[in-house]
Amino acid sequence: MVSRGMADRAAGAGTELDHLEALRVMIRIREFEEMCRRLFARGRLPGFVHLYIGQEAVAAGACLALRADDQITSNHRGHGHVIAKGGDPARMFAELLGKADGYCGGKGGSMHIVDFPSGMLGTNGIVGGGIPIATGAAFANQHLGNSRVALSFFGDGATNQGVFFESLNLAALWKLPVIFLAENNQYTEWTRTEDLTVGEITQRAAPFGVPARQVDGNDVTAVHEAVREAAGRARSGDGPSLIECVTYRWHGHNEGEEAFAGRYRPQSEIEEWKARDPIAALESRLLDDGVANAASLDAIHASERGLIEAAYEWASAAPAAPVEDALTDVFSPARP
Amino acid sequence: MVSRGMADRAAGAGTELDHLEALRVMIRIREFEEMCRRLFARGRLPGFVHLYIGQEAVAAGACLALRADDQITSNHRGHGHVIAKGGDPARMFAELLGKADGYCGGKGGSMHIVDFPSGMLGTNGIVGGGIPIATGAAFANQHLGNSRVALSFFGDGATNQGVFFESLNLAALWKLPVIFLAENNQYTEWTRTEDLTVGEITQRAAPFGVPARQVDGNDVTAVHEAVREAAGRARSGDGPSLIECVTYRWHGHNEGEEAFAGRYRPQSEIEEWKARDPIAALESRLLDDGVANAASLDAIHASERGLIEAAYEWASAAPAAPVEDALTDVFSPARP
Amino acid sequence: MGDSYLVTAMRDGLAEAMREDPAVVLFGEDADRSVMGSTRGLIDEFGPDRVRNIPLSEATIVGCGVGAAAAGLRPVIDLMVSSFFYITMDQLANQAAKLRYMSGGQVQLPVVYFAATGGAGSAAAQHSESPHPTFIQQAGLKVVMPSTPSDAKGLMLAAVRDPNPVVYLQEASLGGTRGPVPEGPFEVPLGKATVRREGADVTVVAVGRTVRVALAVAEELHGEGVSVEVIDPRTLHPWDADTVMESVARTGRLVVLDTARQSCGFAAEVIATACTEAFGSLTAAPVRVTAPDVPMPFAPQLERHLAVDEHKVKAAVLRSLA
Amino acid sequence: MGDSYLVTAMRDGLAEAMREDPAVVLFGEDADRSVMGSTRGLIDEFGPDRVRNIPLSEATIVGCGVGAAAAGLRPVIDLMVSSFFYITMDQLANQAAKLRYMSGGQVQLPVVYFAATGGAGSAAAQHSESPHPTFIQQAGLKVVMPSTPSDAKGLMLAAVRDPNPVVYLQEASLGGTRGPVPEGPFEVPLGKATVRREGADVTVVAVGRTVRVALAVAEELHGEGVSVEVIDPRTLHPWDADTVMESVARTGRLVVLDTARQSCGFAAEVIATACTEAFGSLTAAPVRVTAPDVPMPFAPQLERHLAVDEHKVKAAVLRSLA
Ligand SMILES: Cc1ncc(C[n+]2csc(CCOP(=O)(O)OP(=O)(O)O)c2C)c(N)n1
Ligand SMILES: Cc1ncc(C[n+]2csc(CCOP(=O)(O)OP(=O)(O)O)c2C)c(N)n1
Ligand SMILES: [Mg+2]
Ligand SMILES: [Mg+2]
Repeated sequence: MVSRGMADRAAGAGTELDHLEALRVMIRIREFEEMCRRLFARGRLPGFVHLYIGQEAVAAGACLALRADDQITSNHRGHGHVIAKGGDPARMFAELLGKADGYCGGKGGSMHIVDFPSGMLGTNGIVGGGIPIATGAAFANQHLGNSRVALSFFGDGATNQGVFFESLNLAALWKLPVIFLAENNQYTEWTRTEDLTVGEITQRAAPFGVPARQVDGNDVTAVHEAVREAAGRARSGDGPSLIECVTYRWHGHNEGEEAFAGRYRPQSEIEEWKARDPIAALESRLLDDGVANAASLDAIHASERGLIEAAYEWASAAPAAPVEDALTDVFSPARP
Repeated sequence: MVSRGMADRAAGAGTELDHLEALRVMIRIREFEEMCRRLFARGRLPGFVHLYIGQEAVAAGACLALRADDQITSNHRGHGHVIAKGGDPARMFAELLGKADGYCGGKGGSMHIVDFPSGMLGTNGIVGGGIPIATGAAFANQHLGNSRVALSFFGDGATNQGVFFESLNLAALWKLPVIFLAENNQYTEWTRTEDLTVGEITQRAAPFGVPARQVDGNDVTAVHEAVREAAGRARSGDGPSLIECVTYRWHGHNEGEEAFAGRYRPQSEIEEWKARDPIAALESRLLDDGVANAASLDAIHASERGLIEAAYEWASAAPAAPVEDALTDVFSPARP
Repeated sequence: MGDSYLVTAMRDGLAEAMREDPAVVLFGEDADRSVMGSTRGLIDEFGPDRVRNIPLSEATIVGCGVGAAAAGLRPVIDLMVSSFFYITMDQLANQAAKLRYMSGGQVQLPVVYFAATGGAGSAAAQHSESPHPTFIQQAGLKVVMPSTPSDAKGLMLAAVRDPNPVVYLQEASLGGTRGPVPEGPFEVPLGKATVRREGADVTVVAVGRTVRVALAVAEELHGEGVSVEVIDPRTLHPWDADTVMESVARTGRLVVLDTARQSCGFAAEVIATACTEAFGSLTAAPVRVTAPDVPMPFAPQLERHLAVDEHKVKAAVLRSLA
Repeated sequence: MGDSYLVTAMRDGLAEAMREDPAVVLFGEDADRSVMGSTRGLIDEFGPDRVRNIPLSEATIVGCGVGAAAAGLRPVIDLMVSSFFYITMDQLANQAAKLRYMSGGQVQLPVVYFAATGGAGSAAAQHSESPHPTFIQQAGLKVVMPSTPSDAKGLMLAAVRDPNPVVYLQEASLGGTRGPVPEGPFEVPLGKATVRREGADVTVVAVGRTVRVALAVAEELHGEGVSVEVIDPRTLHPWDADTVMESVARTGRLVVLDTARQSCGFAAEVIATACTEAFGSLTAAPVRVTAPDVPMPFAPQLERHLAVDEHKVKAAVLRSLA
């Protein structure tokens, strides 16, 4: 493997956000997704591809507030979560290309990336599907007394699935160390969230007495702060939290939708949100604060671009998953 | 049939409660359930039997606030709902005894009584199962512009099922003419509700902006008032309501549980609630108000007891459902 | 008779149904713009009152279909991808499939649930189910799976007109298939198989996209002197056993192709029926070609490896003839 | 070796599992007092931290089992009645059954889901499902159904020790069956059938409560000079086809009894396997006796009418011998 995961650096969880580290993660996600975009356009990526561009501050802010051994579950728009939790872009590309060295040996693909060692229990093709799984992981953490926290990433659309409410009740009842993180990108596929989802998402935690906060999902510091607080609460036995991160996806719901979807979002809205690019915002803050200069920022961009390109090259040259592998891994033969 | 349903009298929906009528309905339910209790104890009732004794004011108050053509869905503890909506006790007994003239020809039993003409779309063996069905009926009512209202009866336990929240969201989104009526009898089977269910049930409507009220479920006037208000709101296009009726079941979760359940409720609690008998409470009010006297109350009791006894006699003498019937009614052959 | 894509023909069948009965209403996620194409444009003709975008609350929506059907509408519900049926399984199996029976026939439930089904284009394990055996097991659901554009239209109209819950499964990989489709309303009757190709030596029963595989193999084997009969049941429950048994009585040989996993799949049902009811007709062991008992993998080469393809089907037919 | 009720033996198997591994935790509605009896008393030995009463949120609970297993526990989840599995079907079929495969084998999921199953005592359509074929179809779930108290204990321990999701179905009507059960921990291996009675003329494969029916008929036919072999697969997926095929190779005749509805049921699978893999061994048409394709009715006489009983089984065995 040419690139390494970032699991180690997350040892700093619970402390102040390292903004340069956050920037690096966000740029890495952006570069990964841009590569996916190009690959999809050239017909190189099979299956569904849901890009995370525009939402990078959420994954980065949240995962940098977690420990390396904390767990996350994610959804169909999960590349950013995998990377932010410490996933290796090379093995991710390998997975998306159906290679043997992909995270799941080519069996999972974009919607089912699992990186067990980094605590990434799975992106998920079923909207809302990961929420109970994170809740169960949190139960295990509590029961084992290992002080780990589980965090579930899901979209605004998932907040209409019954399991979201059921999990809130259960987590509140048992004070489970779980963080429910809703990324409200204001659309559920091609429909505006308010046309499907009544009221404020944060309000949905109120019946269960679960603390809820809405934050600017394009402000990595705000996300980090909210998750850090929630993780602290979880670790000290005070139970679950709900965090709503308001953000926007720049791309379509999935790549290639343009041919069918029509214009379901005003161009002006897209432009407005592009002007609030979370990466550019963080960079200008770092420049203002004197933490970075143009050259150092360029260096980060260049190094992340290089890393992603090398990751892709490696994955692209890797051997395809052998077809017989399609029949393995249904059951584990081992005794636990 | 020896007894008639009460569908016609519901023509008075939307007006003041006829307290004598309410008393009659409550006593009818009580007598029906007492007969079931005796029959079960004598081994005459097959299957599961969940008695409604103690909760009569809820069914009576709610259904007397509805029109004959309004629909209800119910749950496993549904005898009272069927009777209050106008069901015929004779055909109910026939169903519980597996007779051909039972409501469902012996195919349904206690947990699946349907009385389509009186708007009773089904008791239900799946906790929470009837909630989306009522929501869908409400959609039909709205779409057809027939000014009907659908009401779903369910227990406190059902408020932990995902479909409850999903239905609240959908009904609020589309302003459906539906009433969600939670009967909080403080137990989910053998476990206290507060050990499973976080917070107040009425709070669960808040995220969706659905008006919610908690009322004394043993006060038939209070229940009637709340449902009348909710039905009015539904009919005038203002959407759904949630009503929580706090009440208590005198009997076990199901008949025959004593052998297994152990003492999961303090005897003092049971006594306390028996002292708040909704029938006795209504009677003493009627006496106080001079609306009834001892003789007129006795007459109601006697007539309802007679009606239930005759209903049972009729059902008991009726022919058993022929065994070949087990194979019919899977599909409708007709074109709608 | 114009040419049409299968998914468009299905949409046209739905449009005919909505035209002829105002009680037909359509629910679906993005039903207005239609991710899969099967409802595209309907909102323009029928308006937002009858074409409803729904929240991601599929279990509740399926239950709403039951309640709305009981209360006088004929709802049609787009669940998009058949894998998503699982989330609705209680409302589908315990309520929709059973309510009429439990009521002793009091209630009629004209409701259609449809979705794209089957593996197609590396959609991976959670978007590639072929769950029709699970629906067949429920007894109270009719289950249809068209393999041609014309059947897609005619079965849709028949499904909406039917007074019972119908699960309509549209093979995702066939959505873009083109073929002739009659204009105007017409029905393909539920419960009736069709013989796609007549033959004398072996009966091949094929569902969904395997019909094309069967036809290709039949054509190839024709050149090798083997005469293959291809039957497309179209309705998988209740299915047309008569047509199949009549064919097996002539050919003595049976090969069944199914997109579902093998264990307790539809191929098992067809073979068990033939062997219990027409054992004497069989002159050779029946053969099944199905998906193996594994979830669907993502990578194209893995997905392809599991598919019912011409190679496997030809081998199966030859085995039945050996 | 003491005598025990089946449901008590099952509970004892669970107790053994909890004793040997503190990672085993139990979730269930009223798990403390236990409506069905299968967890009764466990809270006294293992305490409320390991024996958890759960809210009526079955879908979430099944998903919690996945997450907790992935994170190091070995959860055992009591779903009480197998009809209630439908409400959890997405978490069961799309998550539990597929996560290991989708992860390329990274994740191990030792989790057991159990419930009482089958028609018993007029519980009616929504409490009487025999949904094992639906679980078998999922490929990633092991499915067991004991028919004796001893197997109930040994299969439970094997299920909890297994590193995969196991659906453990306890026939409701057999809960009160008594029989000898060895003391202490012991396993009945998953995937292994047992020959309950040896015979030479016909092989009867019987699951769950139909095993007793088969044995009664075998005894009766013994008096009539017919030698019936009775096989109890015990594990329905992956099932022990070898033992069945070996028997059929000797007897040439196969009768399969299943509590599930006929279409796409387990009987279909056994017969399809026998006919495709061992056609040459069969000297007569195989026969299946199953529930018909209808929901379970309430009335005792209707329920009885649909049951796999001695009368039907004897007729089936005689038919296979005709
Ligand atoms: C249960 C289920 N229903 C429907 C879908 C199809 N689907 C995939 S993503 C999506 C929208 C999800 O919206 P949201 O949760 O807001 O996430 P976003 O795509 O906006 O990131 C839908 C409907 C699905 N995958 N699973
Ligand atoms: C989905 C489902 N889970 C579990 C059960 C078993 N069960 C039947 S009634 C019941 C408790 C219901 O409690 P509540 O809703 O408060 O109604 P109550 O019995 O108190 O009237 C349970 C767990 C069921 N029937 N359906
Ligand atoms: Mg969104
Ligand atoms: Mg209750």
